[in-house]
Amino acid sequence: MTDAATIQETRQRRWAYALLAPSAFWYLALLILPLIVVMVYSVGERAPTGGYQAAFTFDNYLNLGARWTAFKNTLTLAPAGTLICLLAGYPLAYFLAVKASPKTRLLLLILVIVPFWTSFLIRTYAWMFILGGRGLPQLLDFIGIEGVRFINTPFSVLVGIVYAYLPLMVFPIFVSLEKLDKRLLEASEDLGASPFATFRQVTLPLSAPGVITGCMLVFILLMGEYLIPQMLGGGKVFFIGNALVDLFLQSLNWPFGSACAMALVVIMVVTVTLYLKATRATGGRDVSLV
Amino acid sequence: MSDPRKEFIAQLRRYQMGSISRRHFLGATGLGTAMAVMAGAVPGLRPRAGFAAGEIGDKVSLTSWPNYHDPANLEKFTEMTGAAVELTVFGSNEEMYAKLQAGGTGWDVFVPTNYTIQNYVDADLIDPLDTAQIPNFDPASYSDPRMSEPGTIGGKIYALHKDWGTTGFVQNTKELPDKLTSWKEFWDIAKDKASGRVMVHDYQLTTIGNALKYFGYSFNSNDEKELAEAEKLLIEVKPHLFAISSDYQPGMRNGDAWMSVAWTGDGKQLHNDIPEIIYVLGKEGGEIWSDFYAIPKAAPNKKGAYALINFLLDPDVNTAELMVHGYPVADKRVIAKLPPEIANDPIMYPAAELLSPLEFGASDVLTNPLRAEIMARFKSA
Amino acid sequence: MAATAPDQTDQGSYDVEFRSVVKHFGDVKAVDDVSFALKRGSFHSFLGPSGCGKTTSLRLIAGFEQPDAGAIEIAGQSVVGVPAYRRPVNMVFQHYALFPHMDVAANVGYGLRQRKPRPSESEVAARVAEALELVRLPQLASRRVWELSGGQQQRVALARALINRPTVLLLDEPLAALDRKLRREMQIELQNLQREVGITFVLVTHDQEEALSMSDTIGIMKDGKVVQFGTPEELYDAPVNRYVADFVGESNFFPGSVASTDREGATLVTASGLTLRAPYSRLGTRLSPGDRGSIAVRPEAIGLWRPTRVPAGLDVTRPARLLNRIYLGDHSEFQIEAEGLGPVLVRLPKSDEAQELEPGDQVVMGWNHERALALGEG
Amino acid sequence: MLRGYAIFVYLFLYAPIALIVLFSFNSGNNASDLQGFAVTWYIKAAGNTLMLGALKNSVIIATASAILATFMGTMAALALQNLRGPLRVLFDGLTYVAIMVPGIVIGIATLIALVTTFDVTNALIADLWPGEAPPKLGLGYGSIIAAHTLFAMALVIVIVRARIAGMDRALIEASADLYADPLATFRQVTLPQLAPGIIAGFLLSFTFSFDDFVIAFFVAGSQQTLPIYVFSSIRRGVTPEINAIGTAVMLFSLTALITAQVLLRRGKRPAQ
Repeated sequence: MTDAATIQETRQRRWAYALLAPSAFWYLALLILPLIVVMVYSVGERAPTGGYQAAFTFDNYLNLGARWTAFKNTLTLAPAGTLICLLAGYPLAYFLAVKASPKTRLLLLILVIVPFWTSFLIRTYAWMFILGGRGLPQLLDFIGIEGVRFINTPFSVLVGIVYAYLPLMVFPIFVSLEKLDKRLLEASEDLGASPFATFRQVTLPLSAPGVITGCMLVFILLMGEYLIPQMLGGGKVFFIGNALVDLFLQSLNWPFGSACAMALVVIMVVTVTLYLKATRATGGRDVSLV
Repeated sequence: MSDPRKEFIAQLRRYQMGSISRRHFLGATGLGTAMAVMAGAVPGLRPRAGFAAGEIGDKVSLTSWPNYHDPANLEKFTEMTGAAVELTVFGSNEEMYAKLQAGGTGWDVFVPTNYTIQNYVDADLIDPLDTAQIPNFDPASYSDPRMSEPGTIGGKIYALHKDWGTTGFVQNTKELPDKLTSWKEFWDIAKDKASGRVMVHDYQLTTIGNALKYFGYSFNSNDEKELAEAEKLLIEVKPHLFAISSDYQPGMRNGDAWMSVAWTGDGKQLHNDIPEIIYVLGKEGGEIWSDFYAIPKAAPNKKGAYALINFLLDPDVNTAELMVHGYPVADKRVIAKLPPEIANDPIMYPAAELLSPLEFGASDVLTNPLRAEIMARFKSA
Repeated sequence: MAATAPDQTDQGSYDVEFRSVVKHFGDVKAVDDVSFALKRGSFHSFLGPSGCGKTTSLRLIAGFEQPDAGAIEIAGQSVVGVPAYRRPVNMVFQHYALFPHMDVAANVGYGLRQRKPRPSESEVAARVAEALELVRLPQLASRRVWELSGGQQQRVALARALINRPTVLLLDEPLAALDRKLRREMQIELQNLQREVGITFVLVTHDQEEALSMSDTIGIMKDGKVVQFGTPEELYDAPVNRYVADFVGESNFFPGSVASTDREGATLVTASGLTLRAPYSRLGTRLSPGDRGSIAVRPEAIGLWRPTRVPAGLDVTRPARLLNRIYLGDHSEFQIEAEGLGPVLVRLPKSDEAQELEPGDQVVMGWNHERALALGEG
Repeated sequence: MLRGYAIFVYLFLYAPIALIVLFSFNSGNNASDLQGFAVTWYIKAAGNTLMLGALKNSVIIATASAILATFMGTMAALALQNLRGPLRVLFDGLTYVAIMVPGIVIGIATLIALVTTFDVTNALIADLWPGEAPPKLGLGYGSIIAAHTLFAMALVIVIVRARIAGMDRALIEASADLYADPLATFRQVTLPQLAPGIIAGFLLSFTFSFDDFVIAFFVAGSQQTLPIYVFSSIRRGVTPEINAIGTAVMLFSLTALITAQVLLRRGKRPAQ
């Protein structure tokens, strides 16, 4: 390497370090350090009056079974919610990207995003009313279907989930469908594939990056969900997030709470990484998290 | 240097569920009509000016609960003294405690609940009050000394009584016509006729406490055997519950829930709007609580603080306050000014035999790890 | 691959027939009352500038568009209303439209896998190998398409279309993305391939050289209409109007108004007052006195001399000044400014003595009437 | 069929919002009983100093964390473009984790880490402080902004990096060829090219922070944010005032969204 090349390289590196410094500090102070503290706490003990006292024990991890219900609910309802969002969101994204006229497309797309800009809490509150006794059940009662109960059931939690996260699913799928080269669809049709066969063999595989991104966004958010089970599950549909809030704010059992939090993070990282690995092989080449 | 662990706990505890709902007020809903009558009936509500403008500075900060004061009163205070009242509200005692502990709050007056006052004294965060600066304070005026006692620690008065309340349950008599009178009936009917229609607080102090009452144990019991029995009852009832939540008003209002553990203010509010919903104090007992005015050691404007407390304890001002927040006050001078329909309101001023078995929450019960774990097991059952 | 030749027992000898086909997009008439018939087993091209309707015509054959009016037949069968996936035609797309999520073999086998009943995988594999052999890419079956060069992608697209043994193969500017040398190779290859498989090829291009060198017949299109349809020779030698002459090969045009006509040709007077005469194009429109018209002279039909060496017997001679000379190997092009005619392009072989001329020289240019054409505007 | 389905989804998306808007004009004071039309709740909301304070806090926090996240995230994305090797792998890994760790864990972890840190530093300050009352670090604006910035910054890094990856490097070379120094190239070519990504990152960060409840729930000091205020209001039995606030916030967001859209379109060159 010539001197000039070395100098240029060094200068570039210095610039890069300088540009990285603030974000590196942030990651260190607000991500690495907190996660280390949580890790340290997770092997500690609950102080007699609540909180943490230093110790080295794996009891908290061995005791994770005591929150089995929370883990089970989260690990069933989060994937189920993701899947429902996908099944409900894909046709809409397809409609927007392929079928809607270019004139109305932007408007329709904005309409999908707008609810996302309304307070999450207030939207979920609206569902408390709709699914509660004065809402849908009364309506059903009126037309002769009696005794239907929605609120505080896994069903109402799923409705809340789909409502809250549908836009997050639709958007990335829309983007990948819109980027899709329409000539590929014509090529497929030209080669004798019926519209459905074209959808299955071309459209679907090529929208995989959007599907994967959407699923991951929704899944990640659902795994840490607290408000929806709290508000629409009436404290009866218990997620890990709810267990964590209880452990930290009511039981004051921080070591156990930390162990649960660590377990949640590990489950997340492992499942998402595996999922990405698995999908990368099947055409999801250029998947990004956003 | 304070104990880091304690501070740590305090930081977290402030979020404890449930204390928020207690802070319900009746507002326009609860006592709308009575208030309108009162406003005209009470003469000279406006106390004379006792301070020259600027004498106590231009602002006094008051840290309290949501919807717990009459804005008109605070404006009057400003008119009289020239000091604006800067009102901040909190969600729970734990949060209030943690804030004060962290320091630099700039609070002049704040409103702690009975079981936390000991903690403030232990942590050396509040000073005994100089009652000479509060002429409106009259120890003889308390209708029930139990309400004011928690403010006095080691013979010194640290805090003065503001108002009080109880924890009972609400019952929709349209759906459940038989009027209940005890916690035993509450839990029994929850498993039976009211299955799927009952709510309990997402708050271990009251939920476990009232389950203990089923067996006649103390609301504040920390006894392992007694707690085990309470847990068994709770787990049995769990499948029959509509919800475990401290937000019971919406469920009661829209008819999804027929019964719920409830605090005075909510009971009053629900009853006013929907007369068939009644508020019941279990005859076995339950919780009673009381709120206080106190001045932090680090208050920047102590003179203003005393002036504000004195103003708020003025019987006329205090009566107007009550009309807004809707919780009972133990000051006889205030009770005397109340219209009979309020003074004799069985929800706000229950019969003495119902009050006597009630217990004040104990601070060690709040931090009991076993109780916390029982609550968690109950919720995830 | 001889087996891919279409069944010759089909009735009729045309593979594609348009009768008064009309296609609008909004207010734009993309295809305006077009009729033609493409002979079975030959190589046809549609040539024209972008927006002339050639691609729309192709898409009407493929079935991506349906006509607003008129009839379209493929192999004697009406296909109006038949979707693309039920038509016995296949297309090589402009940028190939290879499926990025499939390897080469999967791309090529795609069409076969859509058949009902679906052929066995071993049969598909065999046919894919055969097709790749045909386009001389047998070793690339398992490659991803984005790993291929432009020429390779082109061949894969061809194989993917041909494997289905279509009645008609449609090519939408298939060579536009290739460099010049590769394009020339592929032109020859396509032509050979067409002869080998015997399928009707329909090519759309805006490159006249490509169309001329490959096609049996060419349709020149303008504004949604077919201006002239014929063999390359017909188009070159007997353009129907100035538009075609301009599009096929190069010509100098000297416009003017028609002064007189007879059976053989017309006499025009240019704006500068020159009188020029030329015979009609064999297929061209006949002119009437007063019409606007042009005299078209190919660059190679014009001669260039020093003023002292002008041969006798020329019908037209004009003094001119040589502006520029472009050396092109076996011939050269000369840009001259001729009195009364303006800029003129002249092409002379290497052997011509005019090769010695230098820019700035005064020269004389000239031609004979029979080497020019009198054309109508259009 | 697809159109019908789309209509159904839009109904599903907008029925609750319509309900919120409807009840915000309810003249009665119960959020679940429609009694008549009135704007009283808007007037009431406009005079609710606590709510306005919470709104102000939310705006301050969301603006601050969105600005911080956009700046630091864009800087990091630009740096990573020129970086190879273990540092980049580490940074990418951290970004990945920052996006993946659930908000509730971020909230909890930040809280206990901050409180522990404050404890140490406050003791240190107290020892070194010459005067009577040493200043104390505590939870507040700073802690919420810091925690929100973490997630938002990771988001910006991902978005801007995607934008950089899609950018034609020839443009930068062209700019250098036309005598622009690196700074000028950055200002005139790179930045305008990245602008849509940066703006999107800023808007997303702002939205995320403005609407976040669970992180703020843990790391807030005395400052209430709007979601915390709304959460405690819902717990206290909702009046249509909350609906009025929700409607107002939605209108505000909608205006902002449309304005941003118009500005972006106007700024766009016709070629692109």
